[in-house]
Amino acid sequence: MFKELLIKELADKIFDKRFLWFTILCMFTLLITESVLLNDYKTERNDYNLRLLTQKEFIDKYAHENRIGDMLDIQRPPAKLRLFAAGISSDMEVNTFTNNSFNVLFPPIDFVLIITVIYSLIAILFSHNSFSGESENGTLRLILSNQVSRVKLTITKFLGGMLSIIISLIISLAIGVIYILMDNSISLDSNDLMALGLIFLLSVFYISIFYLVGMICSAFTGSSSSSVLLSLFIWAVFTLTIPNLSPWVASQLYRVPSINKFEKEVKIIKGIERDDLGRNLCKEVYEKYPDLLNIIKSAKDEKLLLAKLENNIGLKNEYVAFQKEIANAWDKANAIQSAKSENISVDFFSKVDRQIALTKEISCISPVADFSYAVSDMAGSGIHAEAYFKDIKKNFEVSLWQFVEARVAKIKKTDVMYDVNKYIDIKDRPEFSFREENVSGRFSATLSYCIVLLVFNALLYLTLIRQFNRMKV
Amino acid sequence: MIKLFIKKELLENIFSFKFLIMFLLMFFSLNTAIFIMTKDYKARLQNYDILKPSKNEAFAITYPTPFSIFAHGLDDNICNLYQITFGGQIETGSQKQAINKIYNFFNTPDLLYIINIILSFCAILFASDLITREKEQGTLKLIFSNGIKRPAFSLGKWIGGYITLIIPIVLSVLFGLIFFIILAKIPFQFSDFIRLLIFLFFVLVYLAGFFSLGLFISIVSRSSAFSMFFSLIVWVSLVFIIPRSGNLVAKQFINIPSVQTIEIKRSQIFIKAIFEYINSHYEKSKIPQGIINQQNDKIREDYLNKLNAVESIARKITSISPASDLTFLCTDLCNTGFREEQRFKTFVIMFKEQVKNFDSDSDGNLVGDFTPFSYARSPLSDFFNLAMMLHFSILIMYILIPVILGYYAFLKFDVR
Amino acid sequence: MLQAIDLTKRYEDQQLALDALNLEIKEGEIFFLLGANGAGKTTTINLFLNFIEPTGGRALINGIDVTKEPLESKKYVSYVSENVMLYGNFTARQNLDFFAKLGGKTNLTRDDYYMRMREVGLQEEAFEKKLKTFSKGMRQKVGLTIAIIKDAPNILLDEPTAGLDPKAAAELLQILVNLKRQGKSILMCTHDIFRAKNIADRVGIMKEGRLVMVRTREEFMEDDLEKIYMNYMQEMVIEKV
Amino acid sequence: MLQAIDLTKRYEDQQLALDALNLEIKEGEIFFLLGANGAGKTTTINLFLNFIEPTGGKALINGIDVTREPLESKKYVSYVSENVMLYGNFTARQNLDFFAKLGGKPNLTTEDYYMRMREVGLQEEAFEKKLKTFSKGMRQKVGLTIAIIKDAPNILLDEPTAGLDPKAAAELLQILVNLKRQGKSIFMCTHDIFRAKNIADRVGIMKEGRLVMVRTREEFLEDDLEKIYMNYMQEMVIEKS
Repeated sequence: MFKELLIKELADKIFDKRFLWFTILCMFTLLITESVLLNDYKTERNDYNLRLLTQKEFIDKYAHENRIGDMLDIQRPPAKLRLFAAGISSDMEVNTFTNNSFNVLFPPIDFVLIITVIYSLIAILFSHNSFSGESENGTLRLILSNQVSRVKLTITKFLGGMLSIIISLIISLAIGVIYILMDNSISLDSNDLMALGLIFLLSVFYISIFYLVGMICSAFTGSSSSSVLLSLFIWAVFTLTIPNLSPWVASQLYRVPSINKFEKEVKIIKGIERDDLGRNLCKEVYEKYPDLLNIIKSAKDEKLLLAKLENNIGLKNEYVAFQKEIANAWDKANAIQSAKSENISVDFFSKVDRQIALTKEISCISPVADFSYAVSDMAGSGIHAEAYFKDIKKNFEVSLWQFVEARVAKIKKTDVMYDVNKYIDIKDRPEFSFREENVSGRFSATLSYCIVLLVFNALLYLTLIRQFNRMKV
Repeated sequence: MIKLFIKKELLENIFSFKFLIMFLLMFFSLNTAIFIMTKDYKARLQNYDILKPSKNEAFAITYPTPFSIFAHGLDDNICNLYQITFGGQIETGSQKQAINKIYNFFNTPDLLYIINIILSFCAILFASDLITREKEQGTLKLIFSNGIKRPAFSLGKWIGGYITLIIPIVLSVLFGLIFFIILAKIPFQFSDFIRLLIFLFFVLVYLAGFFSLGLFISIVSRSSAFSMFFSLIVWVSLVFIIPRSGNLVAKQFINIPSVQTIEIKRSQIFIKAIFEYINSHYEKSKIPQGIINQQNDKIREDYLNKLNAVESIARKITSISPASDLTFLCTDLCNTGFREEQRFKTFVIMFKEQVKNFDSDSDGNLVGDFTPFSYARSPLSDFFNLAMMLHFSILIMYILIPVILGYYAFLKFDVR
Repeated sequence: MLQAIDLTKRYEDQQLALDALNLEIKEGEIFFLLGANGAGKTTTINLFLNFIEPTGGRALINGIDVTKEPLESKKYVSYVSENVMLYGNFTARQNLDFFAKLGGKTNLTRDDYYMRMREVGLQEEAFEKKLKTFSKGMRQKVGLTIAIIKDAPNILLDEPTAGLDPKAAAELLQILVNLKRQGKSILMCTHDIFRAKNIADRVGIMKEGRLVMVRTREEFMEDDLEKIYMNYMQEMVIEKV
Repeated sequence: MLQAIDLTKRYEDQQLALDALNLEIKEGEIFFLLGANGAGKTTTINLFLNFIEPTGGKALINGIDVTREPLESKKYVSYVSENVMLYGNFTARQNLDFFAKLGGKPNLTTEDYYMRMREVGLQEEAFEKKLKTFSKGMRQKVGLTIAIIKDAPNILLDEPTAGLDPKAAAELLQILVNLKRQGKSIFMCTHDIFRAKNIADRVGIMKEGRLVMVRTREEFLEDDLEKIYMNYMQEMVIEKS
């Protein structure tokens, strides 16, 4: 009994002309996006390699301790699976005067958009008349007049419909993947293919949410025309409005002072306040060495002062002690101020983190947001992927600095006249290489989103069964 | 006779379930958008007060325009803090997008986004079953069993349907305007009201385009289900696929370097100049600011030209879809568009040239009297140019073609 | 006065829907057109209402050729479709008002509507109720009221009694009898073979687009109309249980 | 064997749909249930098929209480709905195959289908054609074939002849006579008052949820069933034109 219902539902959907139309539309769109994104990825990769090269040459020629940090700005290579989930494009990460603002007006199209917009629409259009259509043409009564329980009917209708959409999804995804594999300049290793498999699974769970929404509306309203309107309404609210509103609503609910205000405060703390504190600390030191003070004042310029001190030992070490005290007065001022600015920034960034967490929670009510974050993290172009890269970058920088310090210490032994801006040869420095996180790491990061998607599915399925049991046949 | 059809159309639609759903969706989305954008505008205004440069600090910043509520566009870039530093380099202050990355995932929900995507969704869906429902109900047969000319009915249907579509939009926008903008005392001058009226006019023309498209599909399709399905396909391709792929496709023609490469080149120039100066044991008279400035200008010039080239190609490709036409029109109208950003950047570069020949004292303030940075958004007259005409004519075309084709198709429409 | 002169209709797929129909229905006459589904009954009505173009012959309403002056001819005919849905969201008054105006009657008062509704057997309370709450029989009666309000000399009915319970069907046909007395010429396609006896002046049987038999009331009064119908169909003969 | 014992159904809005129906239809018997729309005919069928819960009394199929063992009871009943549409995109074979399997007859050969279709009067060519190309009469016959294939001892029919032309209706009822001879108990709600005479063993009339009259074939053979029906309705009496 179960098999017949399933096959009938599947056949009913696949032989429907709309199925053909939609699969062609998705295949066509995916093919365009993949071909365009592939070129985009290749140009970006070449761009990345070019950058590494210029950086390497520059460092080999001009490396000096003072500006090693600026010279060696470690870059993130474009993630291979950015072909499927654009996530945060590399241009967006950098906040500069010359920026590509066109992406802001028209975000790029990718596989995630095809799923969240086109496939969820297919799900609704296929499922909105699953019960109401059959009850209007009398077949629902005919089926239920046989030994078919309502729960079994809901299961077979859900699985049959979803199977047809999954087939269409497999066809269009396969076309995309084959197109990429054909191009030999990019090789997808097992890690990527597994990630792609998980992305496929996530999209199936995402689409099933809207398939269930369509079925519930069909059972609830009982007439196909009003059920399609209701489900499209729910679709529009959850796909088009809530994800876009969530970051802004979060910023209203949980006020965080603007970053510019924070930076200004820090500037003042580190700037003017520190100078005042430092000056009055030095004043105390000046009182201790009154006579030394007027000598310094009377000396015209530095050379004269040095000559005077040379011949009077007592005065010289007094001057040295004086210099030392001034130095640690300034260090004390610096310490106090930086401690102050430290806890302000800790407080500020904890607030920001809490706001980000709140944004994620609010946006979790819309499956689109969950899906987008999960897939972009899975594809290595999302928020988690960036954080992962930053950790690796930090560790590498630490090891690099140790290397540089060791080299500088070695040079200092031999060359007395060493100063911070002198060229140092660090051609044999450790090379930075970044391999994307393996799938299990990415999966554990996206676990919370997957669970939310599953909970959505479960809740919707329960309401469906309750609703269909109450439906007047 | 047309008046009778219009009245009936209004009456029939206003009490229908479809209208209720549409009204709720529009009211909810339009007003949340206006509410959120006004709050954001206020926050950005305070931000401007914090960052406003004191007398002789080398900062370039301008205040956000109240029109960013309607079309946010690139206002964040325009209202950013640009500091002119050593050697004519332009550093930018950090933005909220940089901290909370989630902002980058989805478009800003300004009024333009809601109109562009949600209202066009309602318009085409609303119109897609106007004719097919009457046919399936059998009322079409009954109507044409009387001496009624076909155009009278189709014209009445068009006008009646369009009015029912526009009523909820105008009401929601008015409600939004009154509650969130006027009560919130947002500074609006008289010329702004004209601009606002033009904005609303564009919106009405845009939605009329989708409405006639939906009505045409309803005439040519066999059943309600088919007409709704086909209009959804048309909607998805016009609103999502074409505008969003235009940018990527344009990039294929002109290979534009990524922003990070430009950054690295810029910092390398700076470091190289300083390094050579120091290691040449101070022989040269001054730090070679001139060279740094000149090389920076060259890179920036080259990048901006390429960016403009990409933009103009992308603009041509995407202007087939009314959605991107509306985006270009409204962002240019509200002075938050691509053209405005370029204009602002040229002002900043000019300011940089001026700052260059002042030297700064110990903690960075400029010495001597120099006129601080000031910038006024482009006046309304600048808006009316050839590009605008092209976009607007495409929007009009999206109304005329379906109406004319629909007119002839309805003459042969099989009423049975 | 409804006339069909050699009226033929052949669809694109060469299927002959109507084969040279010659028919004339004078004032004050009810003509029942019987026949299987697809025998050409609905095609005849569609030709009279100029919903489809005839491939041969002419259809005349009060002497006006339907194809030459379609709008003019429609002034003299009113139509009741099989499954009367009308506008579910409108009340009966709004529906009647709308279609009355379409039929050329613009300034009818509430009493005119009440009078016509009583004629058809609809209570006044139904006047302000939404049509979607009406039963099939009541909706059929509203359709008939619309035809009566238009007051056209000819009435075309397409299976009005389909799916109605015996009482509603009997009442409906009773109204047709009153309209006949007012001099209307009525063409009714139906399967209601048993009620033809008490209502119809003339009965015609169609088979595959041809009018195979026309009998006046006197001729078919005695014998069993169902048997005649079956003989013409030369199919099964009814076995008694 | 279909039994209703004090079967009552009162909807939430206190409207009494069925008032203590007591009815028993033995094997090899055709029971016609007449009544206006909303008189409770369809509610009775819904109660027998357990689509709705009774507020009182019991409905038994072959002695099995429908509410206690809904799935088991469904093995012994087959159902033909009023407007048989089935799946337009599927061919007749696919429809028959699907519902045969649902009815517990998984492995029937094409020959079985042909035999049943001949019984019902459907040609073999129709077997591979899509159902949406079928006429109303042919679709009704496919519905009946499905009931026959299930071969359940009881058959419930909801207005099977509504909208059918006289020939198709006559053929359909003829098939019911054959099924009666095979010992099936047949319960049919209908408005087809005139054919009751030649087909029905017993006729019941319902008014506002109450069974007001039950007559056996012998009792109602002489007098005019329509007049009886109208008297019970105490409404208009039919005037001859």
